[in-house]
Amino acid sequence: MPVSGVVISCLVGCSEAVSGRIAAFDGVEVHGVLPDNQIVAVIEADTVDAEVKLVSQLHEVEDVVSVRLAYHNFEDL
Amino acid sequence: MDSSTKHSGITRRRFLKDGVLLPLALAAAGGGVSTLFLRRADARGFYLRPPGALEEGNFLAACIKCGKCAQACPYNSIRMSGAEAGVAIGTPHIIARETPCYLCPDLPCAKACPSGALDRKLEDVEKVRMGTAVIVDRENCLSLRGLRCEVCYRQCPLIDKAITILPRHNQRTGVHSIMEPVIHHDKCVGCGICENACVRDKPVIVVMKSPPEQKDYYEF
Amino acid sequence: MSFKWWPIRRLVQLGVIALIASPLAGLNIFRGNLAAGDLLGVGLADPLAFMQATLASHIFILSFFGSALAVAAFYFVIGGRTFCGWVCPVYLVTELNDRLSRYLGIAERSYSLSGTRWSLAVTLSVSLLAGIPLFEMLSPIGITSRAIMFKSWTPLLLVLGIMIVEALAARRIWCRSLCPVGGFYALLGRFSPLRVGFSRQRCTGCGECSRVCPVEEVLAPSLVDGAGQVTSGDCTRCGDCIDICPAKALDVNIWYK
Amino acid sequence: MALSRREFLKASAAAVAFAAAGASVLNPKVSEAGDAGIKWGKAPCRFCGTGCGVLVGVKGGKIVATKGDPAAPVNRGLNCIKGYFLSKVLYGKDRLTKPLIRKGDKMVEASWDEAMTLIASKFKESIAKHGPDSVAMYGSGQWTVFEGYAALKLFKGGIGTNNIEPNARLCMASAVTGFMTTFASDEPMGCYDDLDLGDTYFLWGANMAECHPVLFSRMIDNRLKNPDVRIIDFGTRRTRTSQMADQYVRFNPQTDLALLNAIAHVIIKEKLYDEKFIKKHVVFKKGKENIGYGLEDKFKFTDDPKPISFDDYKKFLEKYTPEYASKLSGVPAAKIVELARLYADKKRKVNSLWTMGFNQHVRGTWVNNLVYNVHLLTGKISRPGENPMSLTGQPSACGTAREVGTFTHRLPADMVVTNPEHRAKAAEIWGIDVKRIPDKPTYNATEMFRALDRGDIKVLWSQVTNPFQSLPHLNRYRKGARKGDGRFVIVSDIYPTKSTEVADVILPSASWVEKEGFFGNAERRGQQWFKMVDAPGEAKSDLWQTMELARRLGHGNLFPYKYAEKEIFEEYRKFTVGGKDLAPYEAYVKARGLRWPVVNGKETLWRYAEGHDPYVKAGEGVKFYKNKKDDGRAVIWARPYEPAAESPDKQYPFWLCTGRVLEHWHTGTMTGRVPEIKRAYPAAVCEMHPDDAKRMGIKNLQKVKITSRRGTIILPVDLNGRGKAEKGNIFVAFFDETKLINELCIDAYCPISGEPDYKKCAVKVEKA
Repeated sequence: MPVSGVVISCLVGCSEAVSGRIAAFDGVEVHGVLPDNQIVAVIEADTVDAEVKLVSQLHEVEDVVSVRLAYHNFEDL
Repeated sequence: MDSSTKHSGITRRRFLKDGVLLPLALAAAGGGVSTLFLRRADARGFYLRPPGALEEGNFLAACIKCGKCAQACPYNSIRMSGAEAGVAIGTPHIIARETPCYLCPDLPCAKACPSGALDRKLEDVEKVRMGTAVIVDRENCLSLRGLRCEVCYRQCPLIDKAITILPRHNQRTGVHSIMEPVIHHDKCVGCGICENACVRDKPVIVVMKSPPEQKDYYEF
Repeated sequence: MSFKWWPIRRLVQLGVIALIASPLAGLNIFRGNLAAGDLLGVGLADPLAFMQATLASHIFILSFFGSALAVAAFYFVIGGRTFCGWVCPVYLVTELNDRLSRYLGIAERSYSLSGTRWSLAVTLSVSLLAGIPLFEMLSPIGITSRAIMFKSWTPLLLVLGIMIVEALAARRIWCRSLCPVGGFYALLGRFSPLRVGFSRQRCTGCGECSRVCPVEEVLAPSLVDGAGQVTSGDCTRCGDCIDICPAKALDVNIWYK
Repeated sequence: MALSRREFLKASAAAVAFAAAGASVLNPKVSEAGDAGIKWGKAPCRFCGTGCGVLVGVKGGKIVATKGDPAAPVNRGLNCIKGYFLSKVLYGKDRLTKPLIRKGDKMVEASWDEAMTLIASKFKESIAKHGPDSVAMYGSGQWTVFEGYAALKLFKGGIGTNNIEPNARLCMASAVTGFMTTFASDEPMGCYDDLDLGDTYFLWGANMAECHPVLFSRMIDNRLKNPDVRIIDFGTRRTRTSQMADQYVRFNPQTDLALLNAIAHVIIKEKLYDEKFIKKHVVFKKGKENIGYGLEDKFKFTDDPKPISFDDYKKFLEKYTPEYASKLSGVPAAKIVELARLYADKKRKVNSLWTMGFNQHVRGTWVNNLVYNVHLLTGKISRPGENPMSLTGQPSACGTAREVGTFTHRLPADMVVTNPEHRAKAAEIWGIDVKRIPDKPTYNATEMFRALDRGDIKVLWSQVTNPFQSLPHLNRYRKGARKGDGRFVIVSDIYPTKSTEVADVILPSASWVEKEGFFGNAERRGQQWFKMVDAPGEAKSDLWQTMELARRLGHGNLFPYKYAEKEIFEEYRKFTVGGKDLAPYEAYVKARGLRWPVVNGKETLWRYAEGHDPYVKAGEGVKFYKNKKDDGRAVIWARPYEPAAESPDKQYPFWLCTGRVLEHWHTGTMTGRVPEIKRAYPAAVCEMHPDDAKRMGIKNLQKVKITSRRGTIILPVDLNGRGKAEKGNIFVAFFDETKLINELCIDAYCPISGEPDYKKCAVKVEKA
């Protein structure tokens, strides 16, 4: 099961709103909202494909500029 | 002549000789001799000898300090030690950080040795045992910090034998691997090319007489 | 102008130094030094260095032995300490130093020539017992030649020390009484065929020969008892006595002539 | 137990993400940090096309430190050894600080005004006497976007000549023509994330371990985490990459063409292709054959693409049985079948990666086409973790040379001078009469220097590159530059090089963070940086130099900028809207790079893929929308095997291949000035197979004389080095300016891309 740490950059002043939006996704845990329009979140999914899909979906969320994978683990658990 | 010596001639020449020059001479000679004997080996506790050198005790017994090995080295890697070497004065050694041994396939230095201090029958450079490389400062090794350095590995004349690369996961970045240089002491000839090539100010990989002592029998 | 030995000898001495220095000029005539070297590809070795290393390391290298034997044979023929008088660079230094010392007139004592035999004995036994070629470690000959070969200067302090002691206290003590190489060649030269001959008829007893001789004891049997040849192995065959003798009482001689 | 391990992993994931984000809390411009008053700013690394982010530490007006940028997505704080020493690259003792003008045999210091007056007069004189095509600009994939754009605008829109080329022509022109012929749009669909997400990697003529070190460690990490990952290294030389690959497949030089066709042959014969994908997204074409090698001066070639059917293509492939390819390549037929099946395995995410082995190839365009064929046949393209990817060698080969289009035939953003609409668009943005833009391409890089040798080009200005070390058949071009008769060579650089040696005027340049810049890396990521330190002495940026010439030639109105860098970028961005879509400048100031197209503030990881590429509509899945000519489909090309321009024979029995090493970059002018790197790898060697050496009585480290029909060089032999030549091959790196291996190389090039083949020529080797 893959586990990833991601950094999400948002448009200026939108990070609180975005964190609310992304927290609604299954398998996404928001770990912190940083003062420079960035959000740190952890993503869990069943397969790498599902995970990539999830990251892609986060990309589509309103006011998200980029989603950056900072840590990725997909060994079997 | 005798009478003059007894009276006045004694003064200046005698004084000069016995009072100043003789003590000075004794001090110089004594100082010279004692520096020869008091200091021994370099800070690392051993001299990197040319390829084919006998074990240090035997080497010192057999070396007659003729310098032929140094003259035979095409890279001027071999130097003759000076007074600072004590008992080993005048013996050939290599300062790897300045010029390592490049392991000429025909080993001209060993062939030049008249007295058997260097084994002239040595044919295979892979059988040379001058010492072994050791990573002495893991904290400052760039490769161990995840950077793509591994200069020691790529420049090793016994690449993939004496030094291999063990990749492992870099926990910090999560997506890169740490390419760890691993030294195999049974294959390392101790030529010092890695020590020479290390890009840190103070080389983190150096040649030592033998790997640091192990207190168990695990072999990694 | 009459024939003199000393310019030839000086040339040979300087030639030896030039040979030792020749690799620095990129020449491929000579490699190594007086302990062991290759002259035009022929291996040469100091027999004493061979003995020390062999005794110390218990390793016998045949070619090393051969080189040493060849050198020993050569010096046996031309007279033992000829090595000292004609080849050794330290001898050249001490010789010139002696001139200085005489000029200053401060060193007057001489010590016994037999010292070199003791020194030889000590060298060989320490080499055997301690497993280290004792003399090669201290040898001012090696130190001087390595200074030339590798510009390694600090050990020359030892040579400087010898010079000062000789100048101030004990005339030519190193070559006369301490050097085991001299000791070895003195033993070897005892029966060498090439010698200095002496003609009692011509000798005027002026003493010039003794004054210039570095080992004046060797002339005594001739000067005192009228022996026709200088037989002592300590004679360096330097030829200075022949050159200086105003009466031509001394010359080059072959054994049993 | 499982739970606690999972919790641990999540905590690590969060910690790493915080670390990554934490560093970016720094104001990316220049911000104060704790340690000893050092100010840190962000910039991409100055070396290869990977585009690692670094933080540059400035104190007292000098770069005192650099470190990998933990917030940079490409490298996450890591660097290779070149990047590690970035802080020393600009501070070599012999930095050029004053303009120098040749007076007889001497280079004499001069003022900028003198130098620029002289240069302008030479340009004017030459244009007046011989027309605008007698002056030329030779630039580089190390130009910043602004510099490349300004040079392009001056030459094409001002002076009115297409005589502008980048050194990227020697480096990835074949990748460009490969992309253009297959997809009608330059640059890869995938990105570096594919290195983390795929499970099968075919490397073709790419020594990633040494030449893309940080990316390589990323791919290796993928394998560490997933034991199913397979790395297959196709090569003509055993490298550090081969050493770490699962399989090393050795083939005879030039036969990659046959191998790829054989792989396609097997895929078709065994019906392993994706029929649906082919029907929907692919058309088939055939071009000219026996297309020559560009060895003659003024060589011209135009392809003549003809549509063919899938069946025609199948027929074309019939010849390429594994047995036939095996005979040519030396790869066992069974191995070819096995690897074709691996390529087509439906359960595998397959990537192909290549660099100079493909691109520096007399059939470079073809071999690029052929690798796309395999991906298009199997439908393994434009998916996360599954793409063909061309890796580049210069920091802005993509950003400046390719995207800005500093080639003789190009205009910005994939446009070409031969297309009247494209010229019209450029003229409109530049505010000039469209007639000013000449409609015919002139010379590719090799031809440009041939023209200088012949005297057709009189004045040539080289910026940020070192052609007189890097050109093939170097003797001819070095001599050509100094033939006199009105020839005038200007070289802008930061150090004396083999090129400044032949220059009439040397201009001291500002480099890297001595000026504001913008690079585009191999995954379409644009990265911006600010000026952080002053250039030494009177050195000035190439942008200033180009604009100063423009002013003196009366084209100052083309550059009416106050804040030139930003305004140029915004002007250039107009070209990209609706295709390559770069983001506004401000976005790059904030981000650690963004991958175009950036639409509505969002970057694109996978082009042509629904859900990723904003130009692919819902329901389309994959759409190669750039190829409008073929209705949004990609092209599978029937490209045959044809031999190299020069193959070993009795007289010259060895193949010579050239390339790079990890420590040094290209011609070594920067890395050679870092004492640590210089000590680590001081001089070039000749890699040779031990059996060949033994046969010839050559021992390791012994000197050998290598001779080709064009030159001779003496090098020590390396029989057991980091790279191991195959039998009948030798390899020499080209960084060593005291050993100009390029004098031996043949100046044959791919007729379509114009990129010379540095990997194959015939030489003999003798004991020196």
